[in-house]
Amino acid sequence: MGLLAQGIVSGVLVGGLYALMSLGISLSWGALKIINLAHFAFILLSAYLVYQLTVSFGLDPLLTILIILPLFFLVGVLMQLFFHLARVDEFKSLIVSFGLLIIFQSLIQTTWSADFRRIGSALNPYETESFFIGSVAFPLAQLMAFVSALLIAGAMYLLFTRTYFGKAVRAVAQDPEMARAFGVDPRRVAVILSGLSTAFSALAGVFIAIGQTLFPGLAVGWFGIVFSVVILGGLGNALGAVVAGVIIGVAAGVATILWGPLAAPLVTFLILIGALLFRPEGLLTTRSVA
Amino acid sequence: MTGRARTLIGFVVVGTALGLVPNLEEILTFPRFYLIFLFTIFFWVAQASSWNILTGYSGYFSFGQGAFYGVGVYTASVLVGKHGWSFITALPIAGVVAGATGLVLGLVVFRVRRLTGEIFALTTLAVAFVLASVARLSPSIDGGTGIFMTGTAVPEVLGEFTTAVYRLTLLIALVAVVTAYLIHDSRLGWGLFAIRDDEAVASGLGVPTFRYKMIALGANASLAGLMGGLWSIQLGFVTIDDVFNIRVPLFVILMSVLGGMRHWMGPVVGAVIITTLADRLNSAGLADVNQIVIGGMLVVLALAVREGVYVRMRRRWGTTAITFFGVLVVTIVLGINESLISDFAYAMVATVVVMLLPERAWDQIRRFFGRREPGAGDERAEGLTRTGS
Amino acid sequence: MTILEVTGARKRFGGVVALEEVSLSISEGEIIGLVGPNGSGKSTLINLLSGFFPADDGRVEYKGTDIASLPAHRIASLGIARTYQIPRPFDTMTPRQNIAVSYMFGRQRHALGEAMAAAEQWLVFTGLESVADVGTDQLTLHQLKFLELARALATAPSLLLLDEVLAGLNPTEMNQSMEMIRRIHAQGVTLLIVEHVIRAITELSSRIVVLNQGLVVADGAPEAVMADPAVVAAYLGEKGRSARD
Amino acid sequence: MRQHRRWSYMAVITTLALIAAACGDGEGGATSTLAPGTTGAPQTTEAETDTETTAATGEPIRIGGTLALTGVFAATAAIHQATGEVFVERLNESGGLLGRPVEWVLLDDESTPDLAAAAYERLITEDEVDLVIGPYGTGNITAAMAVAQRYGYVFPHHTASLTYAYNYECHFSSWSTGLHPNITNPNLLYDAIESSGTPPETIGFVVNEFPGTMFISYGQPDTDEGGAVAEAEKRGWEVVLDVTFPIATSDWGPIAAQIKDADPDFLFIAGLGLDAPNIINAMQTIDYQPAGMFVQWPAPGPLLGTEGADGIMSVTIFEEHPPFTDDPEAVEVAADISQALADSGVPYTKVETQAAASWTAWEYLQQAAEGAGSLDQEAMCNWLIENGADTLFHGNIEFFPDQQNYYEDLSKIKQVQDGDWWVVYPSEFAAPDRSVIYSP
Repeated sequence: MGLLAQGIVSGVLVGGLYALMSLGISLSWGALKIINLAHFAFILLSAYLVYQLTVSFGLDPLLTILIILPLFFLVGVLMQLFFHLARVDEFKSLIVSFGLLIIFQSLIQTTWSADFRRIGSALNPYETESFFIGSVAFPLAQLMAFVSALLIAGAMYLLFTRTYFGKAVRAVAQDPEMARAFGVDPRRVAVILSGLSTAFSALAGVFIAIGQTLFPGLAVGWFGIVFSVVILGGLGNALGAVVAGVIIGVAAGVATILWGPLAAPLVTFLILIGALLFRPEGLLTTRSVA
Repeated sequence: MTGRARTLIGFVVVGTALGLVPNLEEILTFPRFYLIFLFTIFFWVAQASSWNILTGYSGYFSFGQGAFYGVGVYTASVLVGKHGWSFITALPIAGVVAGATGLVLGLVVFRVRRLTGEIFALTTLAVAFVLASVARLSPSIDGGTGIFMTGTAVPEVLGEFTTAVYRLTLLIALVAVVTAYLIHDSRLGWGLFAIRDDEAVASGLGVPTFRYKMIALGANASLAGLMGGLWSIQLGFVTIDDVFNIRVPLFVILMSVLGGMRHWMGPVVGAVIITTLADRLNSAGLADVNQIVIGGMLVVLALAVREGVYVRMRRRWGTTAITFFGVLVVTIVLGINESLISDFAYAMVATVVVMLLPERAWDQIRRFFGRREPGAGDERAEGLTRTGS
Repeated sequence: MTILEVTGARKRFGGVVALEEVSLSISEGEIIGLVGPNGSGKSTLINLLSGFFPADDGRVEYKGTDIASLPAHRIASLGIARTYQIPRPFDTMTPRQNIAVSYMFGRQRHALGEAMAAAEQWLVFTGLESVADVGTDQLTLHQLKFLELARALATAPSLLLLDEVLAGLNPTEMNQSMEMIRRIHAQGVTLLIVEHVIRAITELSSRIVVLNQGLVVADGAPEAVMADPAVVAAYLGEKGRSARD
Repeated sequence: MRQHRRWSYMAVITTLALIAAACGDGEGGATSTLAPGTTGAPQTTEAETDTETTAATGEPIRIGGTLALTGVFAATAAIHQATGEVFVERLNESGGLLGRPVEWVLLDDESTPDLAAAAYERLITEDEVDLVIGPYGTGNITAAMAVAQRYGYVFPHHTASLTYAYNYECHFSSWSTGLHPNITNPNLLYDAIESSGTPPETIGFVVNEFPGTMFISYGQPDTDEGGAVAEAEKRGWEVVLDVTFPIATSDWGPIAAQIKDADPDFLFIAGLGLDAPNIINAMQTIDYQPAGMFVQWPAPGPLLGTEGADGIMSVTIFEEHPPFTDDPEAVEVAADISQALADSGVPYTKVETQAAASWTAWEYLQQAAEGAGSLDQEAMCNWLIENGADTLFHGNIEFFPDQQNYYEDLSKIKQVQDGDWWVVYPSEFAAPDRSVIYSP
């Protein structure tokens, strides 16, 4: 029983990380109509930067957020401007951003070598910290990832539903021309949104750096999970992404406990297919954008 | 109609010519690697062309290529590697099983109206993951130990290993391209184009959308699986993670987009370009640069050539031919490279560069030669116009 | 003789009732004007007749066969064609190719080569020769609506459903279009025309059917129907609305 | 349209850049003499000057091979690249091979078997290299070996894990695990554990679903003989946990939970690369530390930085401490390799199994050529089978044709103690006053 509980808890928490990794892609896809594979590179790049900052300057991994997030917001802004100049549509974006992904990956390998990089326990106070409720452990790093995912999702929800900017985003997502007619500058909206989503990916990178060992090939392994979360949650739906992340995390966790780790991917993707067949618009019917 | 006859004859000629290459090996004394290089291209031509039948023609964007390829690889591997079937009997079965997989998938997804666009794309992606997990779980398929295909016997009549693989890949590639071509210039093809543009309207005009989509998916899956089954002996040691990964689906997309998805020749051109570049850059020992340049090419070509390289080549076929063969001859005569493939790569790169020259530069060139060719505006229309019109 | 017999057709989307209970009979050679305020169910009826979705209930008999649950392409092959209020051309194809496609499929199958040649006659009929081989994005709304007509005609229909072909046209274009519709009718095609422009509809139609909130509120000769108090009631709102926009 | 044109210009520029890049292959391998790929230009030039200033004269001998310079295996492949570079460099300094300078034509196989196969075809038939050396990674080695066999090339290779499958009469594995590592490796470990005095009563297995680790854990697929699990049962140890996980596992929490739940006296991690650090971390976070742990083929670096990894065991062939460092040449070579690793930006630069196996493979090639006195593949192959090889890190190696050219299992057991790896068993190879630390 305690075993199952632990499986569920770690599933829920890791779901937070999945959500965090998926937010950026989900938003840019749902709201900007750009399937941006480069986000995988941003997550990885941010993780490597966190590693570097921590190792070279002995910074607390969490403190690096202060540098990482603004930096990647800027990256996102620039990238959106580039996409805008290049008139990248939803379809082309897949190829273009895949090109960018390859480029970033090789740059990472040339910079940090192909070998494994890890923030040693000495510099990483969060690596294995966790607190307990009964016999069930709540790993600190994962918990932080989960909470920040929740906070971001909540913030995005409020942003989209309560603020003028949010309405502008919806308007742009539905019909840029109409939005322009109502005095919304689609490009500005897009640029800000792209900055945000890139920053979210970067944040995911921070927690990856804290919890995992880095190597250039890491990013490709995320495709399956992240796309499952994005679709399950509904394009551009931040809250949906969190729910989806948790569902997938828990499903995989429970499957691992009951039928062994090999069953986990099967269960995950069967859930995805089921969701695609019966709720293609995502779990939460209210699609916040798109 | 005569146009079609000519094209079909063209296929026969090209096919026989390529088919004879191994026989010329002794006479021309070219390195055996040329055969491997060519059949690698054939592999990708078949994959990209078959993918384009579904995605390029009907507009249903599929990540399923990896799944169909994987089913093909594993069908052949299990039959040959685990049950000792003869490879040549297992091969067609690989195609059939993959095709069946495609049709089952189609029965489900094409019945769900909302399942279009990216949702369809990701369903197909998920299917690949599920199949991989199934292969993991079931020892009768793989169960993680992998399957050895090294030393698989190929029929004597096809020659020794490399030659046999060459001839088979060529055959399958031809089948794929001819299929793509015949569909392209038929009611089926036009029905698919109509579906791509506006499925509702198409069915309103009498296009049997469901059946046509099933046919396209079936053709795509079985061709992909057939080539997959063949490729299992090239892999030598078949493992889940080498087979069911993102490589095949991504590369067919890149190749088709690069070459152009509206015309049956597009994927062929794309496959040739990307395979050659990857091979030559790698052989230059520039592992990282290789990746970066490929990435850069993708970005820039995707942005610069809206309709795909092939459409421009078709518009400027004269220039294309002159540049390509010009550079080819020059490099060969001057003996710049040790390898014919490098000469080929140079010629190809030069051609692509010329294709990329912006319209304004073109007009000047034309004015210089005092020739009139269609202007910039026609490119789109040109992209639309197909044989028959 | 009757070509189309709709009896007790119902359609609801979720809670919303689109067609309450519609019965309607069309005989060969008629031009039926189908009018009614927005949301009265005109477009729903057209979609239902052309097989975009099946009826929840009721029969739709076309030349004696029940087509209520047939898929769109089967209905097309039986000889019912339609146009769209907002033109929906195949936009990676030229007008010629658009027409060729519908000729290829449509009522009976034709080969590709044949179709390309046959397209010419419809291009001429609708006067689109000049733009036959350009991208559809270079056509005016007027031309696009004619392309809709050409494409529908190329399927050789015996019943043609026209969804607001006149909307958004200037007077001259409108007259051309009405002329076109008469010529189509002259070829022996039965027409069901959904239209807001009352002048045009009364001029064209041999009979007018008025829908309101999914119900047939009037059915008869144009003058009689337009005088019908129920119709006036239904229409005043409509008039006011069209005055505002 | 303007945008469009701008992109077109950019396209032209990149494509030209591409040509520049592609030009490299004009002289085929010659430009990639030593260190192409990740280590970049500096090494290359340096290397070239070396080949010039060497005593060796005449047409260079070209040795072809691929490595996973990019892709999933790239991390470990980097070690093999650095080792190969050092070997070739030292060989050329000491007069080359058969008096001729040596060039290493190294291609990237992108960690993909079919690319590896194609690359070897290319090396043999187009670049017409004189000798070949194996790539890294079981799948790639298997694919490459098929090619070498087709052309009758002597095929020395390191780190191919599926010993039972290699029956090419001219393949020579430098990873001296013997033909039956699925039996000898576990038993070596189990002896080591028992040498500590208190054998475990229960043992748990977490197995990466990777062919090599499956082979070690469950034995040969068709015969199912041997395997760590069966061997443990033979010793009367109760197997309380037997979990197989997919190679791409992203959430280790549940697996750790299962381990904690089963609480074995000893945990056998049949994993590679990062599996061990990941599992240990997950166990740490749920506050669990097994009494003893073993991991089959870990990446050595990350484990040392990992909290809770202390006491974990693994197999090795060479570690940088006595008695292995009694031979001054071994020390010197190890130093060179470490330097090369450092130069190529690899964080963990200690020489151990991977580098040692890599070095030995090169030695096979060199000794075969010198022994046969020619580059005739058949002669080289026969010479090796008849005379075996005298290696720096493995000592004398013989190749038993009746054992598919394998020798005995020369593995040793190493253990992380005080934050570093030490060989602890068998005792004659153990580091000074080091022994197995294990108490259930």
